[in-house]
Amino acid sequence: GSGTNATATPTSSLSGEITVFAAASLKTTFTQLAKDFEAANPGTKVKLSFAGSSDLVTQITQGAPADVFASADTKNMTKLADAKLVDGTATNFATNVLEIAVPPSNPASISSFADLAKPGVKVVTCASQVPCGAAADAVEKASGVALTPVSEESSVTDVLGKVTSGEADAGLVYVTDVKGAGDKVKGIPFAESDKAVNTYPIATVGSSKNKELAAAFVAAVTSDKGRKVLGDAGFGAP
Amino acid sequence: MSFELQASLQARNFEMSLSLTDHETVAILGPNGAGKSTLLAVIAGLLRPDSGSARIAGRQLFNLDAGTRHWDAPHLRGTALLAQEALLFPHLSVVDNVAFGPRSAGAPKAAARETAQRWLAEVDALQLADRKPAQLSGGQAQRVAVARALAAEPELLLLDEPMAALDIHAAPLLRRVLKRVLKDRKAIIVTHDVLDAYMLADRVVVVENGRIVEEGPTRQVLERPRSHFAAGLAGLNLVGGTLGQEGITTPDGRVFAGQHDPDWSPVPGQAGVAAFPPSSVSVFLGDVHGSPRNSYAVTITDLEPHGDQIRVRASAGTDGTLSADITPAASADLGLAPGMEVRFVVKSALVSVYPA
Amino acid sequence: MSFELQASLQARNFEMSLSLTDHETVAILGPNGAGKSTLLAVIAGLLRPDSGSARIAGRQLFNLDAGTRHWDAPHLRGTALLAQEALLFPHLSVVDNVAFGPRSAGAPKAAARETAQRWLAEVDALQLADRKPAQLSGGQAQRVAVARALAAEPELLLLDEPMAALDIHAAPLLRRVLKRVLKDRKAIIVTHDVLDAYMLADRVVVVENGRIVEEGPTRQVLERPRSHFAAGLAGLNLVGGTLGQEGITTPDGRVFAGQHDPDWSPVPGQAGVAAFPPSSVSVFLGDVHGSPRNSYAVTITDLEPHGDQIRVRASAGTDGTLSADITPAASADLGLAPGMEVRFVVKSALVSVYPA
Amino acid sequence: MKTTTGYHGVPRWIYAVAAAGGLLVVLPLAAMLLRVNWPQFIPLITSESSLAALGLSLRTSAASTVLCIVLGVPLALVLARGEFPGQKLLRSFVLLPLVLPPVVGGIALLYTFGRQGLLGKSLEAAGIQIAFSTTAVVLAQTFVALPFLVVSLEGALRSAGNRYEAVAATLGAKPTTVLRRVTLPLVLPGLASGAVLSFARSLGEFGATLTFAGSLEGVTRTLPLEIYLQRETDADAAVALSLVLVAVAVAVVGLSYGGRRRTPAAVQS
Amino acid sequence: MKTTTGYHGVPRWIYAVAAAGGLLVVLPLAAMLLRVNWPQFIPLITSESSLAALGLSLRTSAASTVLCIVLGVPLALVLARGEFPGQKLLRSFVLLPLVLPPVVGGIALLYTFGRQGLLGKSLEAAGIQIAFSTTAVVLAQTFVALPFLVVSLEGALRSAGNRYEAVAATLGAKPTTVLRRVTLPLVLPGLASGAVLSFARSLGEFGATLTFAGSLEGVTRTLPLEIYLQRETDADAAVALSLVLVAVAVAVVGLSYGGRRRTPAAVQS
Ligand SMILES: Nc1ncnc2c1ncn2[C@@H]1O[C@H](COP(=O)(O)OP(=O)(O)OP(=O)(O)O)[C@@H](O)[C@H]1O
Ligand SMILES: Nc1ncnc2c1ncn2[C@@H]1O[C@H](COP(=O)(O)OP(=O)(O)OP(=O)(O)O)[C@@H](O)[C@H]1O
Ligand SMILES: [Mg+2]
Ligand SMILES: [Mg+2]
Repeated sequence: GSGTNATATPTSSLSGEITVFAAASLKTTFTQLAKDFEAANPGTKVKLSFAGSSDLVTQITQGAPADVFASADTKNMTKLADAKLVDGTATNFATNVLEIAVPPSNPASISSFADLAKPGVKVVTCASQVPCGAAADAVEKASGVALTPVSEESSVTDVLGKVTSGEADAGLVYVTDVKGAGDKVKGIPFAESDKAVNTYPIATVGSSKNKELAAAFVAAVTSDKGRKVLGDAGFGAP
Repeated sequence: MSFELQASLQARNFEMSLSLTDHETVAILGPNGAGKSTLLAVIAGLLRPDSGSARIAGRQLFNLDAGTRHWDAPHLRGTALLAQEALLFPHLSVVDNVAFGPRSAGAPKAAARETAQRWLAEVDALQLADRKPAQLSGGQAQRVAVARALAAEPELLLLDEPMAALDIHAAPLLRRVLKRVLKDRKAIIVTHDVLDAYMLADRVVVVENGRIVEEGPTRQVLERPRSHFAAGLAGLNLVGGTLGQEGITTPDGRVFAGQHDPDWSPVPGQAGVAAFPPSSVSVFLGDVHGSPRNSYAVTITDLEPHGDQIRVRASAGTDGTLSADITPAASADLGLAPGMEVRFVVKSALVSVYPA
Repeated sequence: MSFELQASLQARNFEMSLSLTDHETVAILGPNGAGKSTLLAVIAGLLRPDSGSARIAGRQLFNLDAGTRHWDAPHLRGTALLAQEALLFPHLSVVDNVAFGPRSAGAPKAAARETAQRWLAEVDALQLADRKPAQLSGGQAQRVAVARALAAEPELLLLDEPMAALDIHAAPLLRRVLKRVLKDRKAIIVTHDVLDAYMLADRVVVVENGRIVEEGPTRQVLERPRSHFAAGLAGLNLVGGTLGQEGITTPDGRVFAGQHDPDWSPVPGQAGVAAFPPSSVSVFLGDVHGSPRNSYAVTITDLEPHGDQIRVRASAGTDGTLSADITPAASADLGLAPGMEVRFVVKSALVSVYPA
Repeated sequence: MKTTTGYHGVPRWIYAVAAAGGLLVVLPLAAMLLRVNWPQFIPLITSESSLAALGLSLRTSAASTVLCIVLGVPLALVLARGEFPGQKLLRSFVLLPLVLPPVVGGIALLYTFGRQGLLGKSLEAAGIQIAFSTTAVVLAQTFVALPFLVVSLEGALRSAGNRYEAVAATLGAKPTTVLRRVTLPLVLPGLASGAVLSFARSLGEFGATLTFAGSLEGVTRTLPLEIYLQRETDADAAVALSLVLVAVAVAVVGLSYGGRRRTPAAVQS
Repeated sequence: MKTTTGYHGVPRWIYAVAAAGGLLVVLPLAAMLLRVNWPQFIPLITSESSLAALGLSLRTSAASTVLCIVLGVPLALVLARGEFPGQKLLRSFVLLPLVLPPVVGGIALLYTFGRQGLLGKSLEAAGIQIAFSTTAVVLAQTFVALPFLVVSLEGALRSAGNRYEAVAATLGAKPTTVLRRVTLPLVLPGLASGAVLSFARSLGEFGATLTFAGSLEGVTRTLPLEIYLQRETDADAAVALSLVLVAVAVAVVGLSYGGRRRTPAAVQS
């Protein structure tokens, strides 16, 4: 991406406060990034508001006081851009791929994507309307394996919830989710996952009152240091 | 006229008009379901008649005639109502219940409570002042409700059976309180007890089936009743018919000879009534010939003690029911029993005849 | 004994014991708040006393004595209660209200309705059968409530002021119905009307302040009352004191000479009472010397019409209140007015003296 | 009767404040109506998935309302009339689903009826699987809707008092007869509004269903879940679909309250 | 009085069914308690963000309960006692927020008070911004909680009837006096339970708040929103935090119902 003239070194001109609207799946990483940013730029304050990407788009459209928007998919960023609310163009700052999540005991003995189609295996995926569901569809199409999920959830969190509670034998979630869940689930990577790479874009919002600080935060996210934080959480490079 | 009302309400077959002069107390008497409570509810503004109007001292309470739809809310009328049920506010203590009227009229709290205590003392319920209504007996609640209505000091006081549920000491006490209070006040009092009418009312109104059937000064109505209900209240037998030379001829053809006012000359053919007390009736088993001209075949319906006498009730066909009071000894001698056919003989000197 | 009760309830200062033989009807008389309704509620199982027990025909209704906590629910007791408020079920029609008891006893719908109609006819309310309770007048509701209690055909019938709110025709009618119904039934009837006691009850129980103060066969209690309340009911003056040679000496030192049963010899010093009707009392303005030995200084408290007489009430200091009935003419001649000090003179031939 | 009842006694100014309250609710609904994409409306709401979701919602809500009545009426009775230790605590607990975020409620249900839950293990042994089934939807809806019925009915029972029940008992009616012929008929309005509230809450239930039952077309994806999904792609579509929900609710509420009589009027002295 | 009242009359079998109903609610809560990671519990609930969210939740819920009472009491009065055209319609509308999925409710509020909303434009011109402020949280909570108060209170008003009000009026009390001294004291239990329900619903409100007010720590992120966020990373943490919500609710419900007296007992003939 752009903005490689990193803001790791403090610029005295930065001050004030910005509000960052970020997809809920970025909660851990962005909380860390905001803390780092404030430490690096004394006198600044970064407020965070997390929700589903589409909620955030609705809110910004309705005048929510956002300075930066980080989406979990390109579709929602495009929606905002179409509404002429994005300042310049968005920057992709991370990617994410699917992984199979199973309970630690792996009761259905899943080891590959094809295993998910075995009869009697309770698989949970996202619905096609949401990004993780679209990704799952793409993988299915590419691999030729047809899944019959017992539930098509509306968010990854819900898929993960079904697996951690042991309700489902397996679920399709993102690598970062498996990592975030610690030892509550086991992740099983599969080759076909590269058929559906999910990209996270970030941009400053047109109505921002502190565009300088907003741009600085975007830069910090896309900086190497920022990437490291994201990478530690399992995100891939854009 | 100080108070005037005219109202009709189809749904309850109700149509009455009534007026009161200043300081007048009227007693409403009538059988159950006659429309007594309905009348009070209309006056108080709790029930809206189909048509009619009312005014107190020139001020209009409502007017639903001729296209006007004037209807004053109850609190604007100055007509406190003691309803047939006590309906004490369950969340207020007895004294606060009684103080409710004065407070609503704007009296400060302390003054209102003082007034309330005065009225509670009047009805001999001061010792109940701090209780909640749920802790009162039926008669106690009734007394408090009376005190509450009186304490509101309304222009027109409406009392629906204020003596109901009172014990034999409380009733005379309350009657005396009311007599004093009603002296300089307009009031309408519904009662089933003639004593109330005698003691408290200047005038009685007898209602039946939603209509006024008789009205007049208390003594006059009760001494010369024209309706069966009023005759019953006065403890008199009453038969109606047309006036003849000697007295009354009933639809059944019986003739009741009697006395009439010397200064009144009956017009034959006019409707009239004959009234006589049960004590003026003697009972015979066979046919009789003697000085009393009034002798009628009747069927005994029942016998019951009445003071130290026996009251014999008998059906006289379509002319209704007649009663005779005789001594227990006489009753035993005659071997009276329900179902027996006997003759009732009435001394015509004790029968009053007057126009209906 | 067919019904026995003994119960006490501190919170209402209530402590009574009562028993009934088979087919006996007892009238409970007493001032407001005496505990009459409380007694019925305890028997019916709506109020739990602190201690006591009750049984009908050997079957225990409750027993809260000596550690036992036996308490039968109301529906197991066979004691239908006509409460002081009619409390008709508002969602059921009149006939279904009356049919409620028979249906609860297991009668099929049609039979229960038939029974209900029979009882409604008895209380002269058959024409109301299809109405909802909200559409009844106070007296109509009361009649239906009576019919409902009777239709339940209980072992022990509990009636709390069944004649309240009834008009002067309905009350005697209902009294006759009850007389017939109660003949072969145990019943307890609370009333403020002596006529009910005379006509319906075999025995009366007078209660005051949660205690039974007097009981006995109706005529005996009302002819020889020992409590002021019973004397009031019987329309007699009553004074209490100690028996002396001539009669009763009151705490104030007045002596009431009188007659006593020939077969009874009073023990001097024993507590006794003297009873005499107001009609036996004459009123004089000055001091009197004549044959009547009983002459007392009293202060008139009030005057009120009583039938065709005037009743003069007067306070006799701590000996209480005495009444005299005199003609209106005599009252006018003497110029009586409240507050006046006069002498009441009682013919000792008309004073009954008997032990308290 | 209505026309002859003269007393209402609502102060004038109350109407003004009530209007403000009414606007708070009506305005957002009006705003929503204004935003609906009407040409798209019919095809959208008659799409296969919408109809499936609507049908499922109606069926499960009806079932859970019945369940709420069956379980809630006894609960309300026990809370209003009974006297036993722990009564207050039980009342607090019964109200908790009101305050619990529905998602957490769903988690709690999973912990109970899920495969590894408190009861789930025994249920699974008995061959009963609840999660991911329509049963789970009904259970989730009942869990969140039960307090509505209990609270409404308990209030009605308390206001009605037990005087009529006591009279019925003295007339010889057994407790069950009293319940059937006196108590329930007397509190019918309270029961009806409780049932309507429960139905409405079941119809709108989202979080617990999602968490506990999942989201599969025709099996567990109720209308609110469908709306939520639609919103991901098209907020306007979600709004249009919501209108269907609103229409159903208005119909149900209107029908059940519409037939309701006024309480018998006034003292008539 | 309690101890001397002999009649209760709840059939025995009712207790059994009630127990089943109680279990449906209590079991999931117990299951939740069993799963809580107790060592983590204290640090989690005392973290800065949790405390901020709890504080905000309590403040906004209290505010919206007050608003519900202010607007809801007149609405309930008008619905229970008034007679005017459109009464039934108004009742249906007031109940709608119950059935509307909260997220859709939030959208509707945005359409009304948002920058481009029905009123939002005029408000913005007047310099007032409602959306995404604490005011918006209160508004969203009031929107969803209002029906609870109205329904409870309307039921209580109807059961109470207007006999006492009519008596008060004949004693000369003006409508406002009647309202203050008779109507409200008589329905106080109904008003109290309505207020408790509203408070509980406000406390648990999530969807409408998220959409209409956003999720900003200390400003709009109430406890349910905080719980939602926690769940993104750790469902157990969310459950632990929910327990705080449950505890607050139990305290509030317990306090307000606990002090409530039983209705005065029985006929005593
Ligand atoms: N719920 C209650 N709590 C406390 N005390 C009560 C309660 N109900 C009645 N009392 C009191 O108990 C006493 C007895 O009341 P009860 O109703 O039995 O009187 P009663 O003899 O029936 O009177 P009445 O002739 O007026 O009906 C009265 O002093 C009354 O004030
Ligand atoms: N809410 C009502 N709806 C319809 N009819 C009613 C209603 N209330 C009373 N009625 C009928 O109207 C008539 C008059 O009733 P009202 O209460 O005025 O009688 P009342 O003279 O007071 O009798 P009571 O002496 O029994 O109190 C009766 O026939 C009664 O049945
Ligand atoms: Mg009446
Ligand atoms: Mg009594």
